[in-house]
Amino acid sequence: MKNLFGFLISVTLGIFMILALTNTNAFPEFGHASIDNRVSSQYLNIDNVEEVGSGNIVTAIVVGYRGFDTLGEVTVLFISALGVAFMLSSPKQKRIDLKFKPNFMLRVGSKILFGIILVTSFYIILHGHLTPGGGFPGGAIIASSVLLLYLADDKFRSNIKSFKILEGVAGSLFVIIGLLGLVFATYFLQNFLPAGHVGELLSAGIIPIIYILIGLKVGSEIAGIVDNFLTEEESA
Amino acid sequence: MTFFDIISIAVGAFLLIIAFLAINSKKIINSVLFLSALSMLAVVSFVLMKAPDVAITEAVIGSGLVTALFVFTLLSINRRDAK
Amino acid sequence: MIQYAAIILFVFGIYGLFTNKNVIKMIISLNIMEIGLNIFIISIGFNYDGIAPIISSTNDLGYIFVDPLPQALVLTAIVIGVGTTALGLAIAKNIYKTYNTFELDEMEESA
Amino acid sequence: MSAILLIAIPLLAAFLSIMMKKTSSYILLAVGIFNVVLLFILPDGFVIIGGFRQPLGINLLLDTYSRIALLLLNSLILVITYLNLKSYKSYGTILMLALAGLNGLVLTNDLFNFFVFLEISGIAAYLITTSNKKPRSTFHYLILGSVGSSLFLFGVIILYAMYGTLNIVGMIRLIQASGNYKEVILPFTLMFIGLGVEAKLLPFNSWVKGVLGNSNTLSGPMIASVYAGSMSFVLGRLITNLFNFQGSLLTIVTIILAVGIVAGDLMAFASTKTREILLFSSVAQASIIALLFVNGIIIWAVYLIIANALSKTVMFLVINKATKDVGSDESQDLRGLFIKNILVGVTFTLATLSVMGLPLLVGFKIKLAFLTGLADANHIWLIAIILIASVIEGIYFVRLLVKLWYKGDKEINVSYNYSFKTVFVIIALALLVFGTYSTPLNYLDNSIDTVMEEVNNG
Repeated sequence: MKNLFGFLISVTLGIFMILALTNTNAFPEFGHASIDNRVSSQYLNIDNVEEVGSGNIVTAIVVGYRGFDTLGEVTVLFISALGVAFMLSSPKQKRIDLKFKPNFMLRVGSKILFGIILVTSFYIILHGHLTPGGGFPGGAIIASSVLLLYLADDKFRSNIKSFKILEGVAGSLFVIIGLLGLVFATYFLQNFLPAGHVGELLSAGIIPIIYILIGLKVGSEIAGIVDNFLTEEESA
Repeated sequence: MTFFDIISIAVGAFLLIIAFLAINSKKIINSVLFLSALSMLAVVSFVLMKAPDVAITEAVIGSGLVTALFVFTLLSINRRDAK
Repeated sequence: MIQYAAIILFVFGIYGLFTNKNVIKMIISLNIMEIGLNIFIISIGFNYDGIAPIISSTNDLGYIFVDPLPQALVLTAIVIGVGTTALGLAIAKNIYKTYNTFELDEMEESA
Repeated sequence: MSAILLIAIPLLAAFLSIMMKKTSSYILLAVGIFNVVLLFILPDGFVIIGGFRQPLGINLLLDTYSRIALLLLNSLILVITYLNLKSYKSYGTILMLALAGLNGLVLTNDLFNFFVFLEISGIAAYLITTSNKKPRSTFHYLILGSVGSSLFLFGVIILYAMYGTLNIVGMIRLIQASGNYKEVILPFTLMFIGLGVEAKLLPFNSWVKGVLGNSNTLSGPMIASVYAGSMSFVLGRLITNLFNFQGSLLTIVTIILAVGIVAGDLMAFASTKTREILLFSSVAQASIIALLFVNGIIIWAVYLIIANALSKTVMFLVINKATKDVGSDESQDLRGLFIKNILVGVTFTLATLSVMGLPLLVGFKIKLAFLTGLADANHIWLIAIILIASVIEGIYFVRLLVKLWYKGDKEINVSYNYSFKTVFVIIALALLVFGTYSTPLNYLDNSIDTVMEEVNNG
């Protein structure tokens, strides 16, 4: 009975949405979206591109034009990490028993891979304003390298305390850079460094700096979440 | 019918099939794996629609870390049951 | 086509939330819904002739690009989705600790 | 000085406070006081972020409307934190993020930014409800909240695909220029449903019972007054400026809200648990507020939000403290609660009577004013429904009061400390003073919301 009710509601919703969207002239047909009438055309305007200085326009939007959204997004991740730690952690914790014993090769190999993955993640973060990637995937890759260490060694625990400090410092620096914009320029999060030439590594003003902070913050937060999921109370 | 159309129809159909399986499969671990596959297909569709940034992020976060979190949750539960 | 698939995926997620009574599967349905929404967001900015909005120098600006703004929005939406999922799973673990089951129906009996 | 500090300072404090957990509640108090003081000196107008002009970047809008909302929510959070300083120490950081999220929600002038703040404040709310120790109701809230914000985002994206902007003022301008209301029915419906989940509107609010029915002195007032108040404010702003319901959509929304009022009051009537009576009454009130916004009676809706938030703070604090000490929230078990706490009893009674809308209290003045407004707009059947609902409300509240004042079989001991009593007395006095001397309420009128002016200026 309840299944039928749910089925009916979702089918009605789906049909309603598809019909309404196909019958609306203002809604662009798939594959024919034109950015001429949208605000995006101004993001691709040559003056604006040179002002921001980032070759990757998506990065320019994420960190530049809509940097405030990104601050909010980092906050969302921060508060979820906080919540996960709040619900799952207790004063004394030990690793969950994974039922397999890692051998020597696995332990050593994972340490080597850890270094390689870490370097890759920094490359991705540093080139966020030139190539696809940036702080979010980079940070997630940092976290997955930590995850690798956790999986390869059943005794391993990273230093959660230092992650918390890294997380707090990176987040605070993000806000402080925003406030510096208020002091050195006129507005919050405004770029107060030279924009440089589009396409060079040292360009785009504060964008790479903010992306590095985001990467560190995302990495430490997700690593903290992973640690919380892989540990449990001592007594259990 | 262009090459893009064929691929997009195939991806769309796969998306729906796998979503259906993920919702209706009996074992939870299967649902989790189907979710991971769904995420990977979403990456394909992002690449098709010229969104490399999103594709990278979804590949790392969506199909990597989220799946890991699901699996860890299930692992800790199973272990407690075994005791 | 991908656009319709995205809408149907979104509706699938809602259907899954209605029918599934298992906590983990409800979170999975939520994720399916979010994936559908993300694909939909990207699809409204897509153009057959467009190229990815990444330039190596200002000379490239003459081309047609796909809309970069939806892509920026999806980046944000994905990360928010991860946050919600992680929180949901943590609550699920707590639920298991309290009621010893993931099934919402069985909980009412034991609670 | 710029309004961005209202959001940036709580965020900065939250990021710093995880390194010094012990002091987080005190940092929150300092931040709250800073925000309230700041609200009195900030100038009105747009706040640009990142130095990008209107459609390119995100901006915030501070006007009298948002200033009232911010004053209410900042000072309420301050009071609630102060009262829970001892019992819920570890929630300091979460409350700071809730503060930042709600401030951003009220201030922002960008639809996607609105979604981001909706998520921040939403996740903060889920975490606040974990203090109930009922993971099941928290989970229910999380699922419904996430679905709600996803639906909201869906609506926003459709609007962006049609009009090519995310700026609220710019969007209103473009929708007015196109003049085709039929096109926007789908996105507006999705957005309204999405916000309805958070604003406790029936039928999207099945989370409320689990969350508020098990609430404590932190989560009760936070969710029932602070969140409900801010959500009503932002929903009101979107309804009056952006949604602007017309035609068949207007009829449907009005019917849904009217049913919500009656159903909320009936469910409260049927319940014997004190917390459930309070929560269903606030569900009904949320629908009344939304109904007023739909009919363009802005200023009295604003006063109603404020009066409700204040009274509900008192009521939930009194009942939740008593429930904690007695161990049950059945009204039968709480008999004679006020015999030993006469002062608390009087303030609780005043708050209840104000919600019911009896003379001498501010609730009466507000109810009279908005009923007159509805009569002017020729909505006779809406007046009838609100009056019927008020009668039901009157019956169950009087029944509750009688039980709480008269002695039962058991003697119960609940003691409220001085800080609780001070807050109760101040709020009750405010309700009384503005009820008898209501001239100041007439100074403000519907023009406190300046979004429309900005639209026409452009």
